[in-house]
Amino acid sequence: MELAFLVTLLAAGIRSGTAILFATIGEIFAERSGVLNLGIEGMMLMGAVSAYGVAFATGNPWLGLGVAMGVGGLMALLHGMVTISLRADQVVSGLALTFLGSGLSAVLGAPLVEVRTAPRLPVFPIPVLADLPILGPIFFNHNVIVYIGLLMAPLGWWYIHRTRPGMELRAIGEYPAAADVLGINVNRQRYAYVVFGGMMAGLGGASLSLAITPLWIEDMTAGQGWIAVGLVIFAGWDPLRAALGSYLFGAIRRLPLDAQNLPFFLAYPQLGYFMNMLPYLFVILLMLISARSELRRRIGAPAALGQPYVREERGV
Amino acid sequence: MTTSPYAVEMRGITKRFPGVLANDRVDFQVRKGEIHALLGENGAGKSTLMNILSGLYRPDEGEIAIHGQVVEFHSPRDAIRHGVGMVHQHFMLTPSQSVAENVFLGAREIGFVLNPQRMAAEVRRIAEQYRLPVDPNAKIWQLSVGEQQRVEIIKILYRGAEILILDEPTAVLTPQEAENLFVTLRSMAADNKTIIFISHKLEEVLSIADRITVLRSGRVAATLPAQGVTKTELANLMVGRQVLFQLEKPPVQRGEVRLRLDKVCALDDKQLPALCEVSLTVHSGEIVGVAGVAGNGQRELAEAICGLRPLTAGAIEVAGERMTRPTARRMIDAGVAYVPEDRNATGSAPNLSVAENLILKSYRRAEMGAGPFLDLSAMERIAASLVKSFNILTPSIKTPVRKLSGGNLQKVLLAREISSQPKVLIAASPTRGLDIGATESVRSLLLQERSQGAAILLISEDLDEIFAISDRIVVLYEGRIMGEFETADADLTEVGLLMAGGRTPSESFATQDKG
Amino acid sequence: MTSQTTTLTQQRRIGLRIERRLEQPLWLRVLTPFILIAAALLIGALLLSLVGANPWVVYNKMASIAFGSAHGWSDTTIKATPLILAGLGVSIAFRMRLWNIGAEGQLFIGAWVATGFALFWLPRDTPQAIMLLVMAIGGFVGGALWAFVPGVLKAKLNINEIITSLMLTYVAILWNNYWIYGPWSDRGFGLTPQFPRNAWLPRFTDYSGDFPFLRGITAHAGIFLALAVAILLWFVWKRTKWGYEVKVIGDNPRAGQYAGMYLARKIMAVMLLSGGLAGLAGMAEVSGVVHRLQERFSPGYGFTAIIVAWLAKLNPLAIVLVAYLFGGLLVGSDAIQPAGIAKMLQGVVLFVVVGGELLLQYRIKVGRSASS
Amino acid sequence: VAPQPGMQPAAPQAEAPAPAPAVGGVQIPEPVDGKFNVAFVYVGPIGDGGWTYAHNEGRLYLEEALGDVVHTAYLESVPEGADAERVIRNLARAGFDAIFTTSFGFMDPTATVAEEFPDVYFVHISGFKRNDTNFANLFGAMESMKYLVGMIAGARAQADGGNRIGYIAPFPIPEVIRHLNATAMGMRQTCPDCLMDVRWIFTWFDPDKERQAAESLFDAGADVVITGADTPGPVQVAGERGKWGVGYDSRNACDVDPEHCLTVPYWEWGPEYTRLVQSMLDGTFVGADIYFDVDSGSLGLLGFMEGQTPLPGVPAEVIPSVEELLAKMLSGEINRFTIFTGPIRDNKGNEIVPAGVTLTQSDLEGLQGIPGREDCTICMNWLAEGIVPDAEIPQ
Ligand SMILES: Nc1ncnc2c1ncn2[C@@H]1O[C@H](COP(=O)(O)OP(=O)(O)OP(=O)(O)O)[C@@H](O)[C@H]1O
Ligand SMILES: Nc1ncnc2c1ncn2[C@@H]1O[C@H](COP(=O)(O)OP(=O)(O)OP(=O)(O)O)[C@@H](O)[C@H]1O
Ligand SMILES: [Mg+2]
Ligand SMILES: [Mg+2]
Repeated sequence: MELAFLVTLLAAGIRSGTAILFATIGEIFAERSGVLNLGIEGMMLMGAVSAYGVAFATGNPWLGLGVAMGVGGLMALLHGMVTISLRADQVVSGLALTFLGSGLSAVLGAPLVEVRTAPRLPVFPIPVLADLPILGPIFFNHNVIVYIGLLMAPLGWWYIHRTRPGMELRAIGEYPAAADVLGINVNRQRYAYVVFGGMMAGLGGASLSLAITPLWIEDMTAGQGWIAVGLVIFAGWDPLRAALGSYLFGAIRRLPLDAQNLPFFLAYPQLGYFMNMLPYLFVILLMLISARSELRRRIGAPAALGQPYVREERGV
Repeated sequence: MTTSPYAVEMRGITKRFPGVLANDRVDFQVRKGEIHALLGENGAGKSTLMNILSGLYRPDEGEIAIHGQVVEFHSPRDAIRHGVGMVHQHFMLTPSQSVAENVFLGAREIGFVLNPQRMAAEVRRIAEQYRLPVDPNAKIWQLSVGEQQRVEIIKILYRGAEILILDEPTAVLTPQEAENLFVTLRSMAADNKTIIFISHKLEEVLSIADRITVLRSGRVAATLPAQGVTKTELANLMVGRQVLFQLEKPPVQRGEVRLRLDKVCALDDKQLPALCEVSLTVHSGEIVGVAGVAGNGQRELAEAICGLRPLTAGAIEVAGERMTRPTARRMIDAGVAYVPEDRNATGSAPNLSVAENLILKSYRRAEMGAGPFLDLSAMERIAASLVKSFNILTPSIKTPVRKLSGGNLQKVLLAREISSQPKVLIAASPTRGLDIGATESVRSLLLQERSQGAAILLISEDLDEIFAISDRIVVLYEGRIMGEFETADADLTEVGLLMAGGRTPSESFATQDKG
Repeated sequence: MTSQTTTLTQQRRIGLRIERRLEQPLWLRVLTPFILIAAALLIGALLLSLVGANPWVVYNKMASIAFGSAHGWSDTTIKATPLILAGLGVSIAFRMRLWNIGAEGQLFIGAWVATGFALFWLPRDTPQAIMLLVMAIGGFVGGALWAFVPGVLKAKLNINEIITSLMLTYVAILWNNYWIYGPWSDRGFGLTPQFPRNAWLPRFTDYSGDFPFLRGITAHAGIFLALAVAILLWFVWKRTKWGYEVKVIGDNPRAGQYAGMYLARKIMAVMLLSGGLAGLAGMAEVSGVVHRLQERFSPGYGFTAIIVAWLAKLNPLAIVLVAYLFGGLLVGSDAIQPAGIAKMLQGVVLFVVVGGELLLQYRIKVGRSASS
Repeated sequence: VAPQPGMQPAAPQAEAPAPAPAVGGVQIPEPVDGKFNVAFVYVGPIGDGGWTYAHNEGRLYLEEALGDVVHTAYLESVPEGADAERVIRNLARAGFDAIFTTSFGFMDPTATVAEEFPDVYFVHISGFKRNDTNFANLFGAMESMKYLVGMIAGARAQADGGNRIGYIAPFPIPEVIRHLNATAMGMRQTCPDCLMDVRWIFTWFDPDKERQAAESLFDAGADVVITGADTPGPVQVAGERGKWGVGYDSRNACDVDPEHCLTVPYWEWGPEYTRLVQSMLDGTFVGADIYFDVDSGSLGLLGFMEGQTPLPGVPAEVIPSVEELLAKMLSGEINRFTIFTGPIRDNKGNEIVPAGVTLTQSDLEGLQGIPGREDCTICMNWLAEGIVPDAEIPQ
């Protein structure tokens, strides 16, 4: 009973944490390159609405996924132009992007709200593995998008730490001038990673509307984009820890519901109101934990995070 | 390849920055295999010219030929492709990455997936070939400044640089480290590599360079062989007038102890120990110089004294008041003034006006307004009088200080700190980035404060400056005081050895005077 | 080979070159806001016609609803009131580069505390003046404490206040839900009972007995409070040492520390004030307009306030103006379907202003910049 | 007492074909000269596929039924509270002849504006206020349909050899508890051993929560999950699990997966709207409390109404009894009071309604202290037998 409870909780966590995972990994790349993009929420929403719309119109959810990534990337490009080229404040531009995305997605998505039958991404139990006890239901009996997320985290880690472009990425986020003098085009790479971050946010949004909560509803992300921003900090800019945080977060969103089956909560169901606060308090807790471990392990944000890089200009 | 005696020819190079003509139709030639020194006052345009040569900046006008071939560089990558590599004034290394990673940054030929073993082996190979020992797997932040410089050189050698530019390579080195560097440079020149080398240290230039180019206000003042030139001639070329190397420095009149550090310990920003049991005293009317290579706790020392960095042990006494938990405000109230090394990042609020920056330390006082109110007219009055008496060049007292030149910003800071009539004045590299004229005036201001009875702690990496105006010298190495001298008895070589962590030889070597 | 590349690239270099202006000429600075607003309206119009609307008709209708009559002005004032208060709150934090984006949550908590006093914690027959005063102070304190949490975390542990203040917004909304569906519920529905009359902020329409033309003018006294706070803040920024300190720290926190300012204390104080004003906005809204606490009594004032504050460049008096503009936008878009239009326009305006302002700092130079 | 879809932090909104064809277009509601102009104020987007969707269907029905005489317009996604009053007042001022407001939170604003505009008719849905002249309230006995839903779900679980049924409950308010209890009582008719698991989600409209609640219920062993909230997520989940779902609110709630959907109890507002607007046209409208039952024709049960056939998942053996009861309800022979007649026990086994006693309307609505209405004596704050015995009502 206890074990079953945990297994279903973890499986649910992995499923519903997937959208945040994509967004978080994308933001890790953008921030590693030195650009803070607070517009994740807006990009996710635009991704979700365009994915759903395209899937509905064409009958092909994969096409929807692709378009969502394109749309997310385009929005991020806007952020890139404003912050990298025009050197606007990254915080404010990100906020603007969120407003823009949530407003625009609401307007564009209005006719989609009543569409209930857009094709979804398939659930695909992995043969043999899905039948494993415990591990099967937790990891191998999911929507295809979940597997993509499961692969993405280690892949992202490998890219950052084990490849040449990853090495350059770390450098441009820490000391762009050092990369620049060795012929790395800092701003071009920043554009690339910001756009990649946007594509991942779009993918996250699409995974919501095509798989996790397969519908389009206005503001359906309900703050997940912001949670991703928090998770990036908790993750210490590391995709593997991001996966841990995202999945935990997913599980904690499910917890208030499953807990209603436990004797204590049956007797005090009004705690449900407070249980619903858990995911948000959890993020704050994660930030507290990382604040302390940040001291301990002396890791921090990429040193150049938030600062535009201009070669022939010095100072700020 | 064309046969040209010149490895580098720059013709008619002009470069403008907003409001500044940094290079003005500069012609500059370097022969293959020579060591060529580039001299000039601060702001003369040396770094700018070299940044253009290394592809970092683009000239507004002019052309460049490498080995006789006209080239155009759009990025440092283009320059590297033509064999031009530069070691910058501020090291271009990412602290959290390893030596090997820094060396191979941007190198596409190493393939997509990193191979740490092969990278390390390659670094080791170059290091051995040119005798530049360094651990390929160490992280940059763990290295000393000298080692970091070696990494920079390895970096450009790896890229096959035939022409090496070194921008003030010795500014942060101890004399001994500098000597090692020169040995390396000479052997590279013997290998037919071309070396361009920027420095402010004239004797160094005379000892190593084959030829010298002097820049003044963005123009070439002269290019001449090093053989047979004197320091004074060079200095006059740089400044364009006769230079006095002497400052008026009356004998010291020590008063009571104004500042006493008693076994002070503190951590750096990474929470690692940066100061260990530092004890020193500064008397009224004297200047104590703190010598040391950058990164040996100077910043932490200054910040600890000014209450900006908590003490993990020990105590600080200011004019008899003993504090174990000093805060910035307590220190200000106790009469400690501080001219920070970093004028922009610490000493000023760049977007605020000159006036607002001038009252940064005094705004709490009653004359700036009663209680919670700020008296704008008092602020403007005080600011106007300081601008006048310190001869600060600014369009108006309402101009944001980010628009001021470095020298004038430094004057704003000095005016602010000195006008508070401090009991103790901490000055960290107060003349860094200032030209000879400004340097002279800052130094004489410090001496003037000294004669008015202030206790001055001068923290500087510039040994010449320390020897020039301090009365006593202490050497800081890895957060510890390695030795203490009366300036009159101090010996440059010995101080240099201590700066590198060498043992204190109680008797000094017999050496000739260098400064 | 080299020379070939050279010629090629030289051709490329003839053309546009973008350069930052050293000084913005006066005419440009004066025209900037107008250019930006025009650009935003233009882009908005483009988006509107993309979704199948006639932008001219839409804009016209919105303007006439929001500003075309006394009732319109009253409605716009009602919307502007919380926007001014919360916008001022946000601006205090932003001035110090503290990104308090949780004003919405602080507003909810302010409203919650005010409701507690109005309905439960004070005797029903408390005189109106005392009742309102206590509610206002309570609302302020509630919002302040809610913002204090991110403030302390920022000051003591350097935890990102963007995330914490936003997360606490969600918590605040759930907290409210608990009370309005639970202990304070009006018969189990998602709202509290109506406030007694003595907990209502006076409205213009309340005086329609003596002045019939005020009938239906439901704007309330909160606007005077908002204006007073705006003027007070303007004074604080200009003429007090406290304001000076915020300005210094906002520009360069290290310089502030260096000057002996207590950064941690200041962070906490600024967050307290910032949240307090948002809380006050919540109090004014429940006491002046809704007269009860209920779910979603705020249609995102706390978020819109961020845009308002930023567009006003954190200038308290400009905040009043911009809040009216946005109040008008909200009122005007009430009659336009779908409602997402208002939000979309807000996003466009903010984006255009953020990007466009910088764009205007550049000058485009035509010509060749390379060697002859 | 009303479902108020769209309770997430920011206002939901949408736009769909109204009179004009422009999908996703922008519209400005205005009265038309020479017609009887009726405006609807919705809390959610008309495309929510639930509560507001059903109201909008009703509006279209009204246009159809009364033809050229009426002109209708609507404003969707109107936030409750501060904005509602202004929106309603502006509609009245603009010249609309009748205004329907369709969420509980619009009650007080509607009452206020109704006083200001005595010549305009106001109907508020799901509240309890009225003024005897131009302001009425309107609601219906969905509990009757929920009882039938319980029977179907119970039979399904029985047929599958299971004994668990899940219910997704939005908020612990009398309306929701009434529906929940009716469902549980119906369930016990066809499956006396079945237990009903409840998940309180504390929101009317949160697709993710609703889906997760359904998953949680299925994970806990439910064979059928019945949702009291708006989105079709639970039906989707049922499909993914190969189990059964029941939607709510609007006729199309099963469309996502009719294979795994048993039925939907839905609102059919059209007939009531038409009746009320006709009475306005006739001048016979009074501002009364209107609570319709199944016989009004304004409530539906998908698969069992005229011209419909039960969905494939409904066990054959239960169809006759459901049809029989429904026929009686449609004819008015039995109604909500019949269902809530004693003996009724709560989930702990205590007798709540003694044999022979029938709950009053106030009991059903849990009314207390409302002027002009009697107070409840057996107020709707208990859980019926069949619901998990340890369960309590939150708060
Ligand atoms: N990126 C830049 N932006 C604006 N002005 C600059 C920039 N780089 C240099 N300058 C200005 O150009 C002039 C020349 O600067 P440069 O750095 O070349 O001098 P330098 O000779 O290297 O001096 P130093 O001895 O201090 O290194 C100075 O006035 C400087 O302020
Ligand atoms: N350079 C900086 N940039 C941004 N924030 C900073 C900076 N320095 C400090 N802070 C913020 O200020 C917080 C408090 O700093 P600090 O402890 O130095 O304050 P303080 O002036 O000593 O106040 P107190 O004496 O009350 O602790 C830090 O945790 C950090 O959040
Ligand atoms: Mg230089
Ligand atoms: Mg402190």
